[in-house]
Amino acid sequence: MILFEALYVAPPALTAQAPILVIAGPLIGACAAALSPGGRTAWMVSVLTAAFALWMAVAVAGEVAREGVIDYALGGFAPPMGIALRIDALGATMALLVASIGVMGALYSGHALESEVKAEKRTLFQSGYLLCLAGFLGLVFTGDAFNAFVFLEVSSIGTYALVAVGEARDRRALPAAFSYLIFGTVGATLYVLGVGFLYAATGTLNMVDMAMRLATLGDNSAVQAGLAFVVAGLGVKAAMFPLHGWLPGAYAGAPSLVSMFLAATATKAAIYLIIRFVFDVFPEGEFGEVFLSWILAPLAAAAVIICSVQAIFENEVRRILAFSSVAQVGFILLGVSLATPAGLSAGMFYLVAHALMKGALFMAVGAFAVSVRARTVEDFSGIAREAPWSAAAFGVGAASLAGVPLTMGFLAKWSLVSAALQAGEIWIVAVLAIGSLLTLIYVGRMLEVMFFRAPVRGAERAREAPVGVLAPLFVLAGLSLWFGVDATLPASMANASASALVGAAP
Amino acid sequence: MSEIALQVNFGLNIALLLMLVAIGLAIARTRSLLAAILLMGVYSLASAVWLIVMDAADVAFTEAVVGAGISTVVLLGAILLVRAGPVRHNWRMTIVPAVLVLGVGGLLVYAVTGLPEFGDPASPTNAHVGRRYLIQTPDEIGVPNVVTAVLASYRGFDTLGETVVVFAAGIGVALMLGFGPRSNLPPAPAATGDHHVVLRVTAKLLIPLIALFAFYVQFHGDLGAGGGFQAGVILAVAPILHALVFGLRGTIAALPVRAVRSIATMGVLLYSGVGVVCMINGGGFLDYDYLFPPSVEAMIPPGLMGDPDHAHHWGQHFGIFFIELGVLLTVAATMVTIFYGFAGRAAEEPGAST
Amino acid sequence: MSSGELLILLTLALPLFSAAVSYAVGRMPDVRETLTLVACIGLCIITIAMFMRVGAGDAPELVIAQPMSGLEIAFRLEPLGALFAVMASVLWAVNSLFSIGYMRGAREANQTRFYVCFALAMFGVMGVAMAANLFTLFIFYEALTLATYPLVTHKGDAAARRAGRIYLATLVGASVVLFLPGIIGVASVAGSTTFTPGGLLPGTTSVVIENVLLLLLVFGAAKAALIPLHGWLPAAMVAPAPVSALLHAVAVVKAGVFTILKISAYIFGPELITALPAATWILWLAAATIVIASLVALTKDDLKARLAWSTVGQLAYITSAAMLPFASGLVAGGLHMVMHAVAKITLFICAGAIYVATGAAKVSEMGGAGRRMPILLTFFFIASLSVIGLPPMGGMWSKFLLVDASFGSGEWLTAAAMIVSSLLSVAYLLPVAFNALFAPAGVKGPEFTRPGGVPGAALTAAGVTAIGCLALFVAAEFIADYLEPLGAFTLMEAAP
Amino acid sequence: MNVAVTHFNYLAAVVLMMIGLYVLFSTGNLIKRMIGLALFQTSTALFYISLGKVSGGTAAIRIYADSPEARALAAQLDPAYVQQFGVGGVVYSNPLPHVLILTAIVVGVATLSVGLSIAVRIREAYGTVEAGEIEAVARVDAAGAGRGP
Repeated sequence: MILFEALYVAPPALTAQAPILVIAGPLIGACAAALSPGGRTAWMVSVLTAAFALWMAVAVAGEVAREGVIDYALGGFAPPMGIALRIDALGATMALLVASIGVMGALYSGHALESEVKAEKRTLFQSGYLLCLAGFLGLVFTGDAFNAFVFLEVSSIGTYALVAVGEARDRRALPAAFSYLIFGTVGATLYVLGVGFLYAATGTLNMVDMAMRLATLGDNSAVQAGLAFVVAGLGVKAAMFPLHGWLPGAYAGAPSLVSMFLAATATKAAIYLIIRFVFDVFPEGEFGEVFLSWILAPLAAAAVIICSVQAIFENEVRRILAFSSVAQVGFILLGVSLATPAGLSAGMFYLVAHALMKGALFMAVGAFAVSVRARTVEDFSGIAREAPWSAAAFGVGAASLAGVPLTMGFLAKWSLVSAALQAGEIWIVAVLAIGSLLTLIYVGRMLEVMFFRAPVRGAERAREAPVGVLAPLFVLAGLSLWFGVDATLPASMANASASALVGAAP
Repeated sequence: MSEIALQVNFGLNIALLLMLVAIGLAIARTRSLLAAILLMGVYSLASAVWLIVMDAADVAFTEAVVGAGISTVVLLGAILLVRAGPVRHNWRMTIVPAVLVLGVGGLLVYAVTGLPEFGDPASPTNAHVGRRYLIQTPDEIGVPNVVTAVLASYRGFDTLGETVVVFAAGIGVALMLGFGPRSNLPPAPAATGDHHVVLRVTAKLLIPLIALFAFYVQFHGDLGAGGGFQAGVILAVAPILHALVFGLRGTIAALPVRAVRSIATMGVLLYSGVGVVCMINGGGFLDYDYLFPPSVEAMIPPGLMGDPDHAHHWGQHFGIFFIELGVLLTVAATMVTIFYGFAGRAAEEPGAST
Repeated sequence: MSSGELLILLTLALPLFSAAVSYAVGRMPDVRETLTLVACIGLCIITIAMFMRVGAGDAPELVIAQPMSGLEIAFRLEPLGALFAVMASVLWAVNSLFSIGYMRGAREANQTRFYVCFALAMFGVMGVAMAANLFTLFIFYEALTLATYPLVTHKGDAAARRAGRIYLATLVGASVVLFLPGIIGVASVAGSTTFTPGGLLPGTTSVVIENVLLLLLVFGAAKAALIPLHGWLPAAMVAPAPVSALLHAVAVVKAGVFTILKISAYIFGPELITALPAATWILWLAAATIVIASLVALTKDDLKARLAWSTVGQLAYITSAAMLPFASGLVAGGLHMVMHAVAKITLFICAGAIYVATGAAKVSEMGGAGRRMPILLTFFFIASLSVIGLPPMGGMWSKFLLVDASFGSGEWLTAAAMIVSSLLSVAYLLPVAFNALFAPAGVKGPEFTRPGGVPGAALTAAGVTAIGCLALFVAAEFIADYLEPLGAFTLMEAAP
Repeated sequence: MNVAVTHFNYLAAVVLMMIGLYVLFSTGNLIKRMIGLALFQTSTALFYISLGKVSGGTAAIRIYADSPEARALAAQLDPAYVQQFGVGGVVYSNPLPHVLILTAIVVGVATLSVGLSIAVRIREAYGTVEAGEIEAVARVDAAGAGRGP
């Protein structure tokens, strides 16, 4: 965050309003996109809006680096009466991540949609995309438990339809989207229920106020169940094992823009909210510890092992990546479950690393899809000869996923293992090692086929994707590499986030 | 306190809840989709009554309009399009859900024992923020309906999000059903016979009344139960009725798809526009006290329209007015969009498949 | 930039440059191979220059990047690394000469990929040799694995792919599951992974953790092919002979034992190793490896397989040396690394040359081969003597020092295993040369299948290394002196 | 008093939620699933609204204390109770849960319409809305993966 301290990117009047503009910008942009006459205009609106959101997110990050925590009371009513945005280092980091991925996705959508979404749907598609972006950003910034539900739904309702639009390429997108809707809605309802119990116990919806009141309450079954339902509900959205059933189908079926955007942001935003509740809202004490070390950690470990194995036996590239995402969420949550500054910092670092590399991987798959219809691993054989640049970016993302040194994924695994060692949790180290090995197997299989086999697609030949697709792809892949050599920026952000949560600098 | 009155109230509460449970069980048992849908409508109406008993007039209104009204319409439209037969029951599919339900239910019952007693005025819920809204609304917002004050002003940001959710649903349905290759509009209204003349005349009379009622609900919102959501749904009934009686083609000619979508968008824009105007005038987002620049506010005479002194109440009044208008536009237009989506889809011939 | 930094950069850049150029001019084999040789010779010159500077007491350093605190990509030269770099670069040059003869003679496909990967492998080796800390070493160690994978699967048939899978699975698997956690463990207890004279770990953590870390690191360096992680080595025999020579003599296996030597010398330090029970367990395992591998070698009829098993055994010598509770073990280990490399590469070059010339790959087919290829088989004989450890070959000194160090530190088991294994190596190596050179009159020996017989380039290469075996007999003392600083630190500390 | 009586509203809400959840998971018919989901969602409303009920309260629409309605309401209650828990001489129920549930209802109908529209598209693409049959077709799709639908 040190870097941001010196950053004054917007005029003061705008900076003061930046937190809400991060959210309102994409909302208004979504309207503009829906009103635009054609897909091209909508695309430009999308790019400009996402860029504006990123600009404001950087301004917020600068403010947070200088001020520590920003409160923004909406409607001029101080919490708990009104809804307030509350942004600390963790929130600012998440917003930067989401907004950056948003910009990359918007850039990428210019060409990528042409092969995957019908022309007459593109304006509405862009509008839906911006609504999702607004939803995730709102989720990250809000300091109100019920408001979080509203933004959860803003992002979700749009997402369901965006996933289903993938039917143009693969009709399995439809049942996948439906199942996503069912899971997602049950999750959101459980969340509302949990918030209801917490509200019943505290009488407030503001998270800070709630935390203060919970701290003085004794052991109460309503509070315990409230926490459990909040986490379970968010766990569905975060694809926390075993609540991840919706994810593989949805990621596999959605248009690659949506897969990429969801993989990089959707689960991350939900994980963020889980972290918020567990560390900021839940009262300190036995319940939280039991939850972290007896529920969260074993489930995360199971996700790492089981879903990596599932990825190994999967035959479709998108589904491999999807199962891998569930496993990687396990990695992140293992870091979080340590509950130490180092563990949280490692978890956050891993979260950023995973967003970048999974984003690159899904984007690269989309780049191939521009010219060939390829699903299974075999369909991708020899694609590196026909589309070398996309394949190279895929390779970088895959290397980062596998944790090859000099990529961000390596440093992420490194810091996770160090954190686990510091905390003395040897079994977590073992799980991480086995998980990494399993990751290597499925990553290696994809890379071997892509780089060392001869093409088998017959007459259909892959072409290199246009520059509009390659540019954002290279940015994401390049960041995975750059942060693998110099991780000062993400590491300092992760550290700041961790100390915002547990108070001590790691 | 008069125990009898309270007991009658409580007895009514219990009776209605038992009725709801009975309807729920019936929904679970029935194999007919149509019966299930109609039972859902009944369920919504019954719960609307229960909500009145619970003093939640606004919610009751919404539940009646949304739950019993538009949800039923959408569900009926859906079964018309999917032509599903009776629901098949599979015994193997009952054990896992039963275990799941018992587990979650058990946890919930455990949790419920930790809640304060029903109706307790001193419970945290009723004593903390909820009570402060009741005390501060006359001074800070100045509208009689506290629910409207909370909805539109204190938690106006939530309501913006909610409006966006509706807007997103409209986009979702349009993306899915839109007017794609499978849509074919029903034949022109000439096909309908003369024996519908009563229907048509009644409809022609009803449509303006519906619109009028919608606007009443809209503008009465800060005085009594009602507001943008309810009014929006009611307003949407007017074109829906028109389409049902005179044919979809005619309705779409009068109210084109693109126009409806634009209106939905305008609603969200109006809502967030109010927020932006407040920001430009130096306040926070949606801080209606800054809706008018000070120069304008100074021109408002004290005591206008019965409001004794607080000039800045006018900011709140107009803020709420505009955002409720935004909600009305978005909700009404989205409901019409959804209706267009389902109604414009050609029902498949039985037996035909892709 | 100081001249030391420049030297390090050049050492890394030259193989990379060679890889790039080979790729660029892949369609012109003559240009490609000439440039490869030029690069090899250039690298030899640079590494020898570095070797001299280190000998003069200088220690060139270079820090490339610091991704996170405690994690640096940095290089620093010390005697063992300088020796390894010189050895690898000289043998690369020799091996390149042989490759040209072999690849052309055997008409292999995908030759450009072969040269590119070869150069990349050397890039990895140079990085391993000069790494200033475990993290940097790890990066280049893995780069080496990946660069050699296409070489192992060069033939591209099912057997090659299967071997490649075993190769990758064992090496990368061990790295990820054992080596990396070990490195991270070192980093988290010591705060860094820098190679420190006298050892990084002493005084930082408990004995249990030290034992665990030692086991993780030694087994993690699976390139050292200690049983039970040896399987990849015989499997990788499907590769063309120059690759086998590279794998077994120069790059891969030597990188493994080099890593173990470095860990012993600079992470644990001889003193700490002395105190750890895990070191003793590894010694026992190494002794078992030595004997078992020699016995298996006896049963193999395929010459390359026999040599591969021999390598497994000889590597365990060096692992033992690193674990010996006596500082001179390190010197002996370093010495043996060089001696074995030079001898083994000779053997592989000879085996490859025989294959190219006659198509014979089995020991049983080679009786009387010396009639047509007397010089080549003489070179084979010389190298065999060196592997066995007989004078006047370089291999004698290192074996002598190793056995001496084992006795000196009371490790009778190790000493006995080494002696037994030497006897066994007489049994599995000498008959090959004898049967070929002094076959009974009736045996005709394999026919040439290639016009011109043994390729000249291959013969020259074998000659150079065979003479090297002889020369090392004389140069052994110089090398031992050069490596003296490895043990000196502890000896000085231990003296008062 | 017995918990079953004092917490009756909450228990009834729980039972209804569980009925909804059961309907959702025990059927393969997508439309019926949406009905179960809607039941599950709307039942949370019962829970929230019950939380906000105040004994002897009235809807939170301001009534002036000297009006006849207010006097009629207050007459039913103990003056001390009104004094302690009333606002301006009238006891109101808590308005906040009402606002939250208004939001939840609207979200519910949004979900319902998107879900049903996806179900309609599924019917068009697969010829059925039974989950089991859809899965069977999807398996065939996966087996023919790569050659496209």
